[in-house]
This record gives sequence, structure tokens and C-alpha cells, in this order.
Amino acid sequence: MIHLSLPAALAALLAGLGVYGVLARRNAVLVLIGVELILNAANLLLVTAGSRPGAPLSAGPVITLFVITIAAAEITVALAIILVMFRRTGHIDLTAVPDLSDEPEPAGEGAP
Amino acid sequence: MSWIVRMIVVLPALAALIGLLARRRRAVAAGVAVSVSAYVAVLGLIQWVAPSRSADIDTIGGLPLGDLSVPLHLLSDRVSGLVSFVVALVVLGIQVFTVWYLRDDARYGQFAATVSLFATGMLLLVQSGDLVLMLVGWEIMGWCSWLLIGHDSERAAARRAAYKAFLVTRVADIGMVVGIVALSVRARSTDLMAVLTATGDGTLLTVGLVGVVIGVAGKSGLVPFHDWLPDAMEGPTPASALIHAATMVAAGTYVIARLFTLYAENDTARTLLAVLAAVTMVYAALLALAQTDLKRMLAYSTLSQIAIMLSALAAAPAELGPGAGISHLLGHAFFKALLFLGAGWLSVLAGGTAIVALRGRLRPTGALRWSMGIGLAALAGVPPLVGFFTKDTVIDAALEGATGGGGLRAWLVVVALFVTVVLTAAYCTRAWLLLDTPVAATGELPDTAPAVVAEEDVAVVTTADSADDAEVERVHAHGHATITLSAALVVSVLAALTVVGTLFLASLRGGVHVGLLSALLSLLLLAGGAYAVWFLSDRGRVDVAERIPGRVREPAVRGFGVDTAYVAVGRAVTTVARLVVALDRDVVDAYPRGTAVVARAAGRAGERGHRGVPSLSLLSLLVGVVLVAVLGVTAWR
Amino acid sequence: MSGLPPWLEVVVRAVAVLAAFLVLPLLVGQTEHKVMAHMQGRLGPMYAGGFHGWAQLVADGVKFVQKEDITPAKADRWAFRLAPFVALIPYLMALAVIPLSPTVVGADVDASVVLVLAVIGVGVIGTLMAGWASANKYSLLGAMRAAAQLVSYELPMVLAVASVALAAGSLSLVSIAEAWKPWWLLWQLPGAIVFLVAALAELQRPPFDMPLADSEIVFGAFTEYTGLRFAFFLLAEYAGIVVMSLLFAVLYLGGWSGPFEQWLGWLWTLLKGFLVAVVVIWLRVSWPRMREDQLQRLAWVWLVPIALLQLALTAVGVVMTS
Amino acid sequence: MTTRDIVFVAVGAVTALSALLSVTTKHVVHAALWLLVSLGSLAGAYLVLGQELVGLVQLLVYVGAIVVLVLFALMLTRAPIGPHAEIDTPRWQRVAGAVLGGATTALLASLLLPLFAGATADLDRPSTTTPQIAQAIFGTWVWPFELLSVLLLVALVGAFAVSRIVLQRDGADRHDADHPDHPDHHDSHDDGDRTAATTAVTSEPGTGRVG
Repeated sequence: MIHLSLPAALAALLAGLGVYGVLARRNAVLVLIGVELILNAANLLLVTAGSRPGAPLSAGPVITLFVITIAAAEITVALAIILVMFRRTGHIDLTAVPDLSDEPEPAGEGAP
Repeated sequence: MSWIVRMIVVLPALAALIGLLARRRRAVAAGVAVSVSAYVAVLGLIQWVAPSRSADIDTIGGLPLGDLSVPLHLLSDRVSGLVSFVVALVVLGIQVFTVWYLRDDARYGQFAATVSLFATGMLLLVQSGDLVLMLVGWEIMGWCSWLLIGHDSERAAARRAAYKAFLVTRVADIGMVVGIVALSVRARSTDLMAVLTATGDGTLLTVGLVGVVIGVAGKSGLVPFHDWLPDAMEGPTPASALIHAATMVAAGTYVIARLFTLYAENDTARTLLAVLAAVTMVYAALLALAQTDLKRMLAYSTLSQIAIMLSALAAAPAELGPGAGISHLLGHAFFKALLFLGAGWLSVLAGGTAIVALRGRLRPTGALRWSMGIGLAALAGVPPLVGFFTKDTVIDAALEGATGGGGLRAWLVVVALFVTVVLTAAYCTRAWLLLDTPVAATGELPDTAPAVVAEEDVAVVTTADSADDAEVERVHAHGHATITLSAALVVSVLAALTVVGTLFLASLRGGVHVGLLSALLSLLLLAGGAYAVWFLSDRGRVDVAERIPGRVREPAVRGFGVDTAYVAVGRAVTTVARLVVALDRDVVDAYPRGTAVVARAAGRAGERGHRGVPSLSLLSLLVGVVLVAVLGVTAWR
Repeated sequence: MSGLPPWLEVVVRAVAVLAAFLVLPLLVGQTEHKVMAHMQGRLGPMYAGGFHGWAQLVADGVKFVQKEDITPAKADRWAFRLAPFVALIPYLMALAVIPLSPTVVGADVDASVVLVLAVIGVGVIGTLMAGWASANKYSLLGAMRAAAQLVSYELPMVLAVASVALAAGSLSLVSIAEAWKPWWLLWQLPGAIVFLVAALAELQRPPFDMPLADSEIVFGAFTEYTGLRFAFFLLAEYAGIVVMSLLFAVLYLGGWSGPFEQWLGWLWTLLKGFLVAVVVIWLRVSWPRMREDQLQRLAWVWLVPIALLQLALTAVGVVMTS
Repeated sequence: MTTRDIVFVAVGAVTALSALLSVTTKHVVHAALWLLVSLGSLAGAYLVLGQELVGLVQLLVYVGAIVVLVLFALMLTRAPIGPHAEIDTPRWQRVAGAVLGGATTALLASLLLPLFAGATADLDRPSTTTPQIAQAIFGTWVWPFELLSVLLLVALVGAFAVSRIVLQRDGADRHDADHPDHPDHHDSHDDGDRTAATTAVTSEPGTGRVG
């Protein structure tokens, strides 16, 4: 016996923290951490909903597993892009105006 | 019999192949080339004299082309037999002569093989009873002429001449192909008999015949395609002899003769042919008079003579048939081969073909002097040499055409023919006087040759220069070689044939038909022309061409800048092509590229729009999301 | 044991697991000393404790305890201090769910295979923390190498284990070992080899010890560690050998199946695991260290395809026999 | 309040607290480590909720792989040791973030809590065991599952391709770096000047500047 409003409240809390993390960070990897928190809130909500008696098709845990897989794919590509950004600009600061030109820039290490 | 005809076509091709494989071994190459051409000449003789006259011979079976019937048959009759015999004979002579003439050439093997292939082309054209086979032979000759003219490929002038010949004849070949296609479509068959007997669309017939005339004009060097032929003198002299005597340039005559029954009924094509031939024969004869190089003079004379053959076909009445043209073709084959080979011999002796270098060199040469004399006399049409008979056959045929309702066309031809007779006599006499008068004689009368003229003469010579530079180099490198017996024999035999060649033509229908009146008239004109030159040249002491003002003569030597006109045509075509390309690229393609530019510009603009600071963008995005969610929730509540 | 009250049973099991966790790695370590020594024609430690130096490792432990616990000045203090435990605890948890026999098991979990794999994967974080927090280039390099290596080799390992789980139709170690038949030795041989190689790489044992490579980067992530914390890392390594060996024994060698398995099952498991541990030690003695690029190539070009093939083979076998 | 409720509150508190720390700490790597704690305890929360498989997969994928990748990426991007002010956005933006986060939480809570109010799950007889999940995945959800495998492949290739492109450009840059006189062919103005200067120098060997 467990009251399901508890995990639901935790999910809401995690989502809020994730939103704050996304907005309060300028380091791109740390923004990703916020994104992961939001994803986990969604996962928790799915599991919670799936734990209700009479939930059909085992949808809760199955979709949670799917979301975890998608999260793995997402983080791989996202980190690849962040590493590209680091190599091109020498930083991963999201408050900087991005350069989207086609031409490669001189490596950031050499820049003053 | 049918096998003989097939072998006549196939053997030279095999000889070409073997010769090409054995090109490094000179003896083998020469042996194959000479023996096969001798064998082919014998086969040609058999075909000519054999009792069975007409035969339709199967080759490789027809092509499966649906409605169009392409049987690829050979057609053997008395005309083709005679022509192939003469062709084979001339080729044999040239092969034998070449063995001596190119004695020091490292690429003799290739040359001999190419001559064999060239003979294949001509013999295939002669034997073919099918327009497609005819075209194949025609194109083989076109390609081989490129190889032969450009034989001395290390010389830029030879390369240019080869390309010029190839391109000019190719351009004209467009007409040939169009004509053949039109004729085939009209008859629904490419078989010669079917084409000749077909009845149908008159327009298609006109298009076909005019197309063929244009193709013939290219290969035979009628105005305006004539300028490649003098330039083709850059090839070795045997190649010139081959191209001029019995094969390539004469092939057109043969083709039109084969289609004569169609031409006889089509005024448009015949008029075109008549005008082209008339203009060419007079123009070329005039230019021949002005040349400073023996080979170039011979080349222009060839143009003139070919035009004479074609004029016979253009003006002769239908019932007379093409015999007159064929007969002049054969006669011309003998004496022109003789003249070219003689010129080659002489150039070896003198170390060049420029008339300045050759002046008086003929006198001490014995047999060669006789041969050249016979050749020039035949060219001028002195009886009883073959040239007299054939030319007067042509004049007679044209006169008959003119009096028999040929109209203006035939009269034009007749007048042109008589003018040409005078001019031919003039340049032949000039050539003989220049070659035969001892040089010392000119030295005795320095005051008759003004210094100005001499200077101009030198200038002309240096600009035109010797046509066969390779020969000059060869002589400089190896000295004056004595001619071999076999090569000398070839020249002598050709001279003999020039004397008695008329006998060959007896079997040809309408081959020899001399009208008394026309013969007398032409003899008078001939004598007049010759005397005028003899008189003007002060009995051979002065070049009569020097009497022509320099500012006329110099362009005349260069063919009045027709070459420049060709280049201009080429430039114009290139310019049009560039224009088309530019239109395609800058107008037609501009739209697709424009879309690309627009897309890229849009992308750039979008990129500008996306150049937000990420964290701020995230902030606004989430503000929006939360606002929407709040609104949604409140509305839902 | 079922007679005990629940809380007491939990305590007993926890104590037993802890004892095993402390004893078995020492045993493996001592074996390594002696086996290596004999393979190299030496005697090994001979004095501590009297009989063939049996107490050598205990003495080592005492020595480590006495040493000063140094934290570098520029280090990230908390991460640096916590790292050994993060490295150690996953193996403790793994050891708790590995059964020695159906009854002798710390905690019988349903999906114990997944649990073991999951917690072993966490272990690398300890190395990463240690390397990064040391504020030392060599340490950071070692940590990076370790992370790259462990992430790469986790995939073939999971695939190989998945093959066995598929064959047995269960995610429980107990059920897998019970479903084991002797002919699986042949059937699952490629998977077993893949698992063994991947396990060596996960343990960062030679020939996969680039993260430590003392001739290149001093001692990798553990360069700055002294005393007890260093000892914990060493303990984690040997505990890792124990866990992997037992896991191999349970998954591929049938665990407790043998004569008198009703009573002596736990002994068979231990013996088989010990055998595997000796193989691991043997490999350390006989193989040179690989290069970093060879390491990745081995994982992605050989192990992953072989593991996938094994998975397919297993699937075919399962379909055929069912 | 059942025992499970109490356990869940404890685990959930750890989760929430570590999540909070992970989004507020000034230490870059600590943020990732707190995330590790948060996700790990979330796995515990799943266990408490009776979803054993989900919890273990969470541990295996999130903790064992994703957090390791995040740590790896942080170290590759030169994460410094110690507190670092520059990892946070300006203060007003953080305030806005806090407001938005709170709004999100409030919004979700106001929606979810009434939905789940009074709902309970009887976990002594769990409705979804591992075999059931397996059957659901390979039965009902098999097509999404297959699609997911394609997605994974695409992500793998995509990540590889992204990093590959940069490696090549890197190579070009390095090549240029070998020749300091020609630093970058896009920088044509500068390049031209330097080239001109070089030619000027080399074309005057007698001036003494070179020798």
C-alpha cells in the first residue's frame, strides 16, 4: 500500500527543479542536467500512473523504459554537439551569442 | 565470282591489320602491303573481265531494323568491276612507290597499313550495293585521310592540315548522312536497287539528292569546301597521289554516278551540282595557274578535274548515263597518279616541291622527263592520250545535254568546260616550261625579270613555302637517293597506261564518245592557251605567273584566304555554341541557381533570426510554455 | 535460516556478506602474490605469519592504516575522500546478490543479473571522481582512460550476460545457475570468452590496465591516494576479481552443480570462482599491456560482434529446444 | 501513512534534495555527482513503487552510462575544481528561472495532486512483474520498440558523424598551424599582407635584413 500522491508530488518537484536548472545554468552540460531532471520527472509520473490499479497494457513501466532509451540517445548526440561547440569556440557558455557561420573558426585555445 | 568480290573488300582490310601488327618489321609490312594489293589488282581484273556481269552479293546478312530493310549487299557490275580494278592498280603502284619513297621513315609500317585500309574503304564503296556500306567506306576514307595527311605528325602544319581535312569533310558529311537517311526513308530500304527504283515523296528525294551533293562537295573539294585539298599536300606524296588519283576525291563522282538515274530526274540537285562544279573547275584552274609549289598546283588541278567529272554528271542527258563522268574518273586516276608520283620522284631529286627549287630540274632526268611530259599532256588533254578522250567525252556529253534540252544549266557547264580547257592548257604549259627550261636560260635574261618581281616571288615562296617540308628534311638528312627499279617502273607503267588507257574505257557504256566539232574546238582552245603561255613566258624563260600583279597573286597562292574564312566559320560556330552555353547556364540554369541563392539567403536570414543567446531563448521559451500551460489549466478548470 | 526472525536474518546475512567481502579479496590477493611469484620463479612473501607468509596482506592492511591520510591542497576535498567508497560499495552490493548455492545467498533479488551489472557500472564513477578530484594531470588522464574503457566494455559484457539470461529464460542468478547444463560450456563458449575479456577490462587488470599504467601515468587515478583510502581502492580491485569470478562461475560454469550439491554446493561455487580468479591472475602474468587504440578496437570490432553472434546463436538454440 | 509511504518520503527527500543541489551548486562536477545521487535514489524510489525492472534499468542506464558520459564531457570541457561563478546565468535570469520552476511545480502539483488524491497501489501483489513487462514490450509495444532501436542507431551514427566532421576541420587547422605565415586561407586580407611582406623580404637579399 502506497499513496500515489507522494510520487506525483515528487515528480512535480523534480520538474520544477529541472526547469530552474535549465534556466539558471550557462554551462551547456549543466543545462543538460536540468533536462535530465525533467525527463526523470516524466518517468516518475509514468511509473506512478502505471502503478494505479487497473492501468492497461503495462504502459507505465514500458514507456518509462522507452524514455530511458531515448534519453540515452539524446544525451549522446547532445554531448557530441557540446564537444563540437567546445572545440570550435573554446567554451560551452550558453549566454554567449552563438556563431552559426559555415566557416570553421580558429581553435579557441589560441584566442585571447 | 561472289567470293572474288568479297575478297576484294576483305583482303586489304586484313592487309591493314597484319601491317599494323607487323609495323616494326619493315620487310614484312612492305611485303604484305605490296603482295596483297597486287593480289587485289588481279582479283579486280578478274571481276572486270569475268563473264557474269551483274551480281547481288550477300555479306554479313541484313541488319534487323524493323521496317527499314538494310540488306548490306554488295553489287558487282561492269562499272564497279572496272573501277575497282583501276583503284586496285593505282593502289598497287602507290604501295610499290611508297616502299622506295618512305625508305627512311620509321613509321612506314603504319603508313602502308593505312594505305591498305584506305583502299578497303574505297573498294567497299565501289562494290557496295547498299547506302549504309557506301557510308561506311566513305567514312573509312575520311578517317584514313586524316591519318595519311597527318603522317608527319611532328610537324604542326601537317597536323593542322589533317584536322582541317577531317573537319571540313566531316561538316559536309552531315549533308551526306542526311541525304542517305532521306533516300533510305523514301525507299524504306538502304539497298541501292530499291533506292533507285523507289517511287515516292519528291521532297524527300530532293532532300536526299541535295544532301548527297553536299557530302560529295565536301569530299571532292567543290567550292566552298575546296580549301582542304591543297593543304592536304602536307601529307607524303604517295598519300597525295592516293587521295587525288582514284580514291577519296573521286569517290563522290562514283556515288553520284551510282545514283545517276535519280539525279537525271531531279533538276534541283543537278543544278546545284552544275553550279558548284562549274565554279570550282574555273576557279581551281585559275588558282593552279598562280601556284608557286608543284604539289599545290597539282592539287588545284585535281579540284578542277574532279569538277569536270561531276559536271559531266550534272549536264549529261539522262539517256547517256553516267559513263562520261566515270570515264574521266578513270583517265584522271591514271595521269594524276602518274603526275603525283613523278612529282614525288622529282622532289627527291631536287630536295623540295617549290617551283623555284624545281626549275629546270626535269630536263636531265630521262624517263622521268618523259613521264611528266606525258602526264602534263594528258592533263591538258593532248590527243591521243587518255586525258583527251575522257575530257572530250565529258564536253560532248555536256554539249548533248545543252542541245538536248538541258537548258541554262548545261550551257553553264559547257562554257565552264571550255574556259577550263584553256586554263588547264595554260597551267600545264607553264609547269612544263618551268620544269623543263634549263635554269641557265633564265640567268641569261636578267632584265626581263624585274627585281621587284623577283623579290615578290621570293616573298611568295617563303610564305607559301614548300608543301612537303618533310621531304625536304628527309633529303637534307639522307641525301639524294637513287630511285629503285620498281618505283621507276611504277612511274613508267603509269605513263604507259596514260597513253593506252583509253582501251580500258571501251567496254564502258558511253565511256568514250568524242564529238568531232567539240574535239576540234577544244583542241583549238588548248593550242591557244598553250601558245599564249609560251609566248607570255618568253619561251619558258620567265614564270608566266610573275606577270600577274603581286597583290593578286599572293592571295591567290594562299587560296584567297578561304582558310581564314573557314576559321571564321569555326569561330562563329564556337561563338554560337558559347552563346548557347551561356544562355543555358546564365538564363536557363539561372532559375535553379536562383532558387539555391534564394534558399541560401533565406537560410542566412533565418540564421540571423536564430542568433539568439541560448539561455535567454530558453527562458522565453519556457515562459511561453508555462504561460500556455497555466492558461490551458485555467481554461480547463 | 528460515527459522530466524526477519530482522535477525537480515543482520546475519549482512554480517556474512561483509565477512565474505573482507575475506575473499584477501584470499585472492594472497593467491596472486604466491601464484605470480611461482610463475615468475620467485617465492613471494614468506615471513609474515610464519606459514608461507599467509598474513602478508593483513600486515599490508595494518601498514596502510598507520599511514597518514593526505588530501592534496588543491584537491576537491569531498569528492576526493568519497571516491574510494563509491568505488568499493558497488562490489559489496554485487557480492550480496551473487548466490553460492540456492540457499547461501546474501539477498535473493528477482532480477539479480541486472542488479549486478548495474552496480558494477556505478563503480567507474569512483575512479572518475578520484581522478578528477586529485587535481593532477596523470590522475585525470587515468580517470578518462578508465571511463572510456569501462563504458566501452560494458556493452559486450551486458550482451554476453543477456545471452545466458536468454538461454535460461530468467534474470535471476539462481535460476540461471539451475537451468545450466554441461553442454552450455560449448554453446555459450563465445559469450563466456567475451564475458571474461570484458570483465578483465572492467576490472582494469592486465592486459587492460592502461588507466593505471604506472610506466606512463604514474598510477592513474590513484596517484594521489595514500593510506587507507588507497587500500580501499586495492580492496575494490580484488573484490572486483571475486565478484567477476563468482559471476563467471555462476553464469557459465553452472555454479554449485557438482557432486553432493545439496550439501557442498557453496563449496563448488567457491572453487570454480577461485579457479577463474587464478586464470585472471595468470593472464596478468602472461600478457603485456595493450595500447589505448587496440583496446577500443578489440571492444568494438571483436567483442561486440561476437557477443551479438552469441546472442543470435542462443536465440536459435532456445527456439530449437523449446 | 504506511511503511512504504515513509520509506518513499525518505527516498524522495533524498532525490529532491540532491536534485536541488545539482541545479544550485557552484561546483561544476559536483552538480553531476549530485545528479548521480538524485538519479540513484530515484531508482530506489522506483523500487519502493514496486517497479523493480525500471529501477534497475534506471541504475544501469542513467547512473552507469549517462552520468558517466556527463562527467566525461565535463572533464573534456575542462571543468575546474572548486566553486565557479561563471556556470550560472545572471541573477535576474536565475530569479526568473526560480519563478518559472516554482510555477511549473505549482502547475503540475495543482493538476496531479487532485488526480492522484486518494489513489493507492497495492504493491504486495504487484500488477506488473518483469515477465509481464517483457511480454508487453514484445507484444503490444513491439513496433515502438523496433522504432526505438532505429532511433538508437541513428543517434549512434549521428553522434559519430558530428564528432568526425570536427576532427577533419581540426586536422586542417593543425596543418595551417604548421605554417604560421599562412594561418588561415579565409583570412585573405591578412594573409595577402603577410605574403607580400614575405616576398618583399625575400626579394631583397642584399639589404641586410635577411642575412
